[in-house]
Amino acid sequence: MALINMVQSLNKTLEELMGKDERVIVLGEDVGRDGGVFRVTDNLLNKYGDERVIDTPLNELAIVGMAAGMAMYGLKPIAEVQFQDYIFPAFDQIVNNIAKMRYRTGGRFNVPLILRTPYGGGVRGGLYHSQSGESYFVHTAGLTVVTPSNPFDARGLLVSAYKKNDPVIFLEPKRLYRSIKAEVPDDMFEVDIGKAAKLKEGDDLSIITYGSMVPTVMTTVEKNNVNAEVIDLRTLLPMDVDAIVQAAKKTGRVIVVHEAPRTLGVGAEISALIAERAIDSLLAPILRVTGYDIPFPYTHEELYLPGEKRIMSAVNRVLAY
Amino acid sequence: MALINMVQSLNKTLEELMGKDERVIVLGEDVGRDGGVFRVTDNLLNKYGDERVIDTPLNELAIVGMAAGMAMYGLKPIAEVQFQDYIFPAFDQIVNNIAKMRYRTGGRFNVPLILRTPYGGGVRGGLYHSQSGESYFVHTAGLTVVTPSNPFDARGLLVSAYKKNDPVIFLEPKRLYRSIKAEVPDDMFEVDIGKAAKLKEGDDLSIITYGSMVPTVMTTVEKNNVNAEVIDLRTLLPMDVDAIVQAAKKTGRVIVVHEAPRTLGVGAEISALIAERAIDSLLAPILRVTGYDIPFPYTHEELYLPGEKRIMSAVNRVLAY
Amino acid sequence: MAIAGNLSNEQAIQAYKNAVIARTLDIKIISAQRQGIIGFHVPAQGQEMIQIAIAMMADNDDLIFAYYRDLALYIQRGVPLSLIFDQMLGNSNDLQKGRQMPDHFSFKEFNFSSVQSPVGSHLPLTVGAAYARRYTKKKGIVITTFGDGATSTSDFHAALHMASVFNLPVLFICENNGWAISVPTSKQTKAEIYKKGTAYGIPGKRVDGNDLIASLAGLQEAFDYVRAGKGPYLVEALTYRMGPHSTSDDPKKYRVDEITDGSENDPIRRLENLMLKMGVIDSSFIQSTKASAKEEVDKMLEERMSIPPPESSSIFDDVYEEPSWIQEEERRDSDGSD
Amino acid sequence: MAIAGNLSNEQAIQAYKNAVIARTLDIKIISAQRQGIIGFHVPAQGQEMIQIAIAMMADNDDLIFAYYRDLALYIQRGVPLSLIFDQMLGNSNDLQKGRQMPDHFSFKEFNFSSVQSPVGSHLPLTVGAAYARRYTKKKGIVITTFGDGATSTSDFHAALHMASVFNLPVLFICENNGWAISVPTSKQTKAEIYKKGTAYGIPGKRVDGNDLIASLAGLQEAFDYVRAGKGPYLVEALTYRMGPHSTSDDPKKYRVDEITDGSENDPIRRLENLMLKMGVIDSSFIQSTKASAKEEVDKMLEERMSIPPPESSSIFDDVYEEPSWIQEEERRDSDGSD
Ligand SMILES: Cc1ncc(C[n+]2csc(CCOP(=O)(O)OP(=O)(O)O)c2C)c(N)n1
Ligand SMILES: Cc1ncc(C[n+]2csc(CCOP(=O)(O)OP(=O)(O)O)c2C)c(N)n1
Ligand SMILES: [Mg+2]
Ligand SMILES: [Mg+2]
Repeated sequence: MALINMVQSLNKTLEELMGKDERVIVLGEDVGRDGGVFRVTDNLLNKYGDERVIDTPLNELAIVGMAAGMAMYGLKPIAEVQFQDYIFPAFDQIVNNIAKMRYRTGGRFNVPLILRTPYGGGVRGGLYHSQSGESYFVHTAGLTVVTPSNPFDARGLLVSAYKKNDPVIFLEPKRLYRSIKAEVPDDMFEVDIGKAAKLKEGDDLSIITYGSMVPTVMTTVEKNNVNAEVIDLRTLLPMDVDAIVQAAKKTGRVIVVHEAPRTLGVGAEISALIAERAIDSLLAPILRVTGYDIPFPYTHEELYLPGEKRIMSAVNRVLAY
Repeated sequence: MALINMVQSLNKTLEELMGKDERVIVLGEDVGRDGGVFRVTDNLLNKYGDERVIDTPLNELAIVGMAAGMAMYGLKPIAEVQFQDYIFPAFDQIVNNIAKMRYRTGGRFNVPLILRTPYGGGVRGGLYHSQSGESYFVHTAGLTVVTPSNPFDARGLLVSAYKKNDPVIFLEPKRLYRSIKAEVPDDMFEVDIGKAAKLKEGDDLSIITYGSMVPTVMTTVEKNNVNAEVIDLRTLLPMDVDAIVQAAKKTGRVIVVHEAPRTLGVGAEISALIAERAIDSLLAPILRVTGYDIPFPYTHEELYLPGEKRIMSAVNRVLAY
Repeated sequence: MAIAGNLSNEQAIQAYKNAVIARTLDIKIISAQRQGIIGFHVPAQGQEMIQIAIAMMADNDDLIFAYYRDLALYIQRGVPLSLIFDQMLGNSNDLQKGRQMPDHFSFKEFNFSSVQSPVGSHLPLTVGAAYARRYTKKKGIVITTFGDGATSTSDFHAALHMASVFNLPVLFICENNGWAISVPTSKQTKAEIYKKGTAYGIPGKRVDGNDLIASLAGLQEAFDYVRAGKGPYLVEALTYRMGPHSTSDDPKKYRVDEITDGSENDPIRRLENLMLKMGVIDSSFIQSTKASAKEEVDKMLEERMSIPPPESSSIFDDVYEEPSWIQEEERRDSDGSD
Repeated sequence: MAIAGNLSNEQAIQAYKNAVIARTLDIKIISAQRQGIIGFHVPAQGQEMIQIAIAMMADNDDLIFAYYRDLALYIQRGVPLSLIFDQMLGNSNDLQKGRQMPDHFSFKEFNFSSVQSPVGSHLPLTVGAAYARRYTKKKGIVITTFGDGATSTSDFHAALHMASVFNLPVLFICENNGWAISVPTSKQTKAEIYKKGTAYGIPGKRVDGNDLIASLAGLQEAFDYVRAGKGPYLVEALTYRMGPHSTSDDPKKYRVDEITDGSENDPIRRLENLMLKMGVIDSSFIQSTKASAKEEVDKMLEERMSIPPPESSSIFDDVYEEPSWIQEEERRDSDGSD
């Protein structure tokens, strides 16, 4: 057990996975000498050499495509895209090759890679260092999408992603990289993909959230003594439909909180799953507290990010309904 | 008035727009000599010459990026991506440049282009000639996304898209290109962006659909004498929230039908809007009849596409609820 | 005795036979497509010689990322007609379970990768595959084919760039057939394709891809270079797409055919003429080769046509190693009907 | 009298003054960043000479797509410090309404386009812009700058390719500063950057971007070529990123600085020494230039700092020409607080 932050947890887990499995290759821009711009791959180059820790040229299509080729032929690449905002040049490789390879070959090829990328705002990064693009991946069958909200889950999800024989998009909420520490076991352990975590019990309403918004939600409900259950999805594809439906059935009042824009954000799917499966239990509208449907602004980014006030306003509306 | 199909309607409208406005430039793969693989740009090269009708090299990023540059500097490009499946190489240009240009420059630049692309299945095109990727665009603020379901709307929406000073993703349901004819006025007219059409009145339930699924839904309800109102969204971003909410309030029973995969398909947003705004009116779950969360298969594509049986099964479930 | 260079008579005869089979097969598929038996086809007619040359030069250990227009390449490498038809028909014997359009093959046992439709998007994969093979000390190089249009894609750029930076054993072979659907190579690029490697420090060479002897000779240098571990190499094989782009295309809209089946400049005819002139074959051999190719192809399609399609519920398999609840639920709901 | 070639003493003095202002500004911004006044900065130190040379060569009609590290280019082209600071501060005077990170300028009035963060993604836009200008018969060429790392991107490939195929007047200028964050150019590519045009039939030239005279002379040929309508041209300007990649970067992790502020090989120092040697300036001129630059910069930041931020509800503007109901509803809901 060690009290560490998310960067340390990821770094330690990467180092151990590389240590135990020679097939693991880390690649991306600045992941070597620099240790990644957020230091998640710090020291891996020193330890494992430049055949296994690869500083690539500046081309995300090439990074992801190369990782996919490695994965098809026996390696376990863990590729980094420096900011999620820069994943789009690789979007065709992700959607058309990686997500569909197993399917199109009738299961004869698969692409067991992990694509790590920091996402979300709160670092004054403006339009291009702040995006939360999870929806683009969650809509894509063939991918698995996870996002940890704390150092413990970061390690557990990374180990689970490593064990999967299919591509995993691993979204790291950059705002939480160093802001929270947690006790993380030294032994490797898994956090099951597809299983949400109930972070807090509660009777009056259910708040479903994930990734960067988890601490905001937790602080808000604790500070305001809201009798809410709080669910951290952890996996966004496939979502834990049982946890979602149970929550709706239990409290009848659901709020979704995420940082991505509202329209077709992950909250839309959560609402739709409930509207399909638990409509009779609902005692109030399902409200979405989300980022706005605008590009991520530089000035006033604090206005963009869902915070206590917006969450409480939704809580109050739902409770008063 | 002429009885024409969608290809003819689009072709005629393109020709007229080019005739009345020299700023209109058509570009894409095979749009010139060949007239487009679906013939939507037929004869434009002969009429307007190769400075205005440009056969481009095979690079969608380049096509879309070039169109964006043209649009920023005074032209009105109408670019074609040969199949929507091939739009992903241009995804970064679309999401990071085109959608955000007006915003990031404080309104000093804009990108008034139209990006036309055929989408959807039903032509035995397998994984890579059948995708319905509208969600990827609908989640992206800054874009406007439209899809006509008939030759009339095709012309009206194209004229409206032409008049917009912002980028429009113009999704053409390729299955309907030649399968329906309609009377289309010779004069130019607009179909308002953001406004749905009520194709049929009905009292028992509301079916919300768009694009390629419209004829399937209409045939199904007519054949089975379903007393349903049928709404054709026509614009997917921004969706006509009033039409959606009114439908839910009127009948209390809503089904969404689309061809794209269910998870975070456009149906998710429709469900979410209703769950937010009309929860008390709902008499039944909101059901989604959609493409499956799998890549688009070659053999058994008829199984993938929502058809009469699946629609009626949802209708019956909702009515019996 | 050798017909030219290292090419023995036996090899030449084998190549000729395979070219004839490929051509015959291609013609058969087009007629099957017209009859609605096969859904679609991208004919390889006119490009057989370079494809056969590649297969002749490649070792079994070499890994090939082919593209959708490589029929003769598969045949020369030994892929049985049955497997080819199974894929074209998308039947239950298809190794890919009917998931892809015709011509999108994946013959893993023959060290082929997987063909996809998005032009050029297999190219970055070759780089990773080559990296993996070098890292795991597997024998063989990686070979990839693609069209002239593909050289415009971002994937082409990405792949050549990475292969060069990491000095990987990838042999890039462009089958420049003069056209990308309706766009002639002269409008596709202002540079000569074999020189495009200069941007990456990759050497290049142009070969006459319609001449078996010239193709083999030209490829030799490229294979030697890559096998010696010197890094990637780019070959541009000049060839010609004799037919339409695909069964959906009408080339009359945009061009006059310059080479037609059986004309003097037809690459198979050229090989035939050479072998006739050198006395390696005679006209009765030609006749019997063509007749037996036709018989074999006809019979094989007849046979494979009777194989039923895959189970309809199999469309929910292979999205993941284990289907998620979403696919399982959708499989249940679909209940095998539309 | 001319200091070299066509460069008059007045021009040289002006260039020197602007270089000093750019350097002074850069240093000031870094210190403001440390104090939390400005959010972020990508220093342009070390790259001033090539940037100034570009601005000197460009006509007012020429359209420039610059990148995020071009401070001296803006200054030499006449953009006032006030506008630069307004953008860096994201205040209500910022032409872009505080929407972008510092250094992401868009000075339309000075015929600059808009800077974005995704590396290379402005390059395809230059092609369309050049097409539009030729089509509408506007005067001037299109000039674009970018780093060595950007030459790896797909956008670079797409842009050079299209500019060549359509024979467009685009001058591509790579400011090769030796590094893409921590990756040295030697690992970024195996080819020389100025030769990358070969893949597209575009001529290229390498210039010493740290020497004003050499930069001007080298650029002359490129400008002449593009202005003559011969098509695009690629210039590689060798320069050096003197500081960290950005205020978030720690270069000690990966390199030893080879050129530092004021050292003999500092490009500004090189110009200074030349001008001193030629008697164009003397040491008191240097002192006063630096002193007045510092005063001007200090004063200007002081002044602009007092300008308030944009209205908070303005974050909902400019997503579209007319906000849709979504933005309007969100604006109402947001009610100006977090
Ligand atoms: C990314 C992408 N864009 C467009 C298409 C449509 N398309 C299919 S083949 C083709 C032309 C390819 O030409 P080339 O690379 O020369 O190969 P050829 O077909 O001539 O063998 C095009 C444009 C596609 N499949 N993929
Ligand atoms: C598409 C994309 N990928 C990654 C990044 C992160 N990033 C910002 S600058 C940079 C290096 C750019 O190097 P270069 O082009 O040489 O320009 P320089 O910063 O040296 O001036 C990287 C990797 C980005 N901004 N965009
Ligand atoms: Mg071709
Ligand atoms: Mg650089």
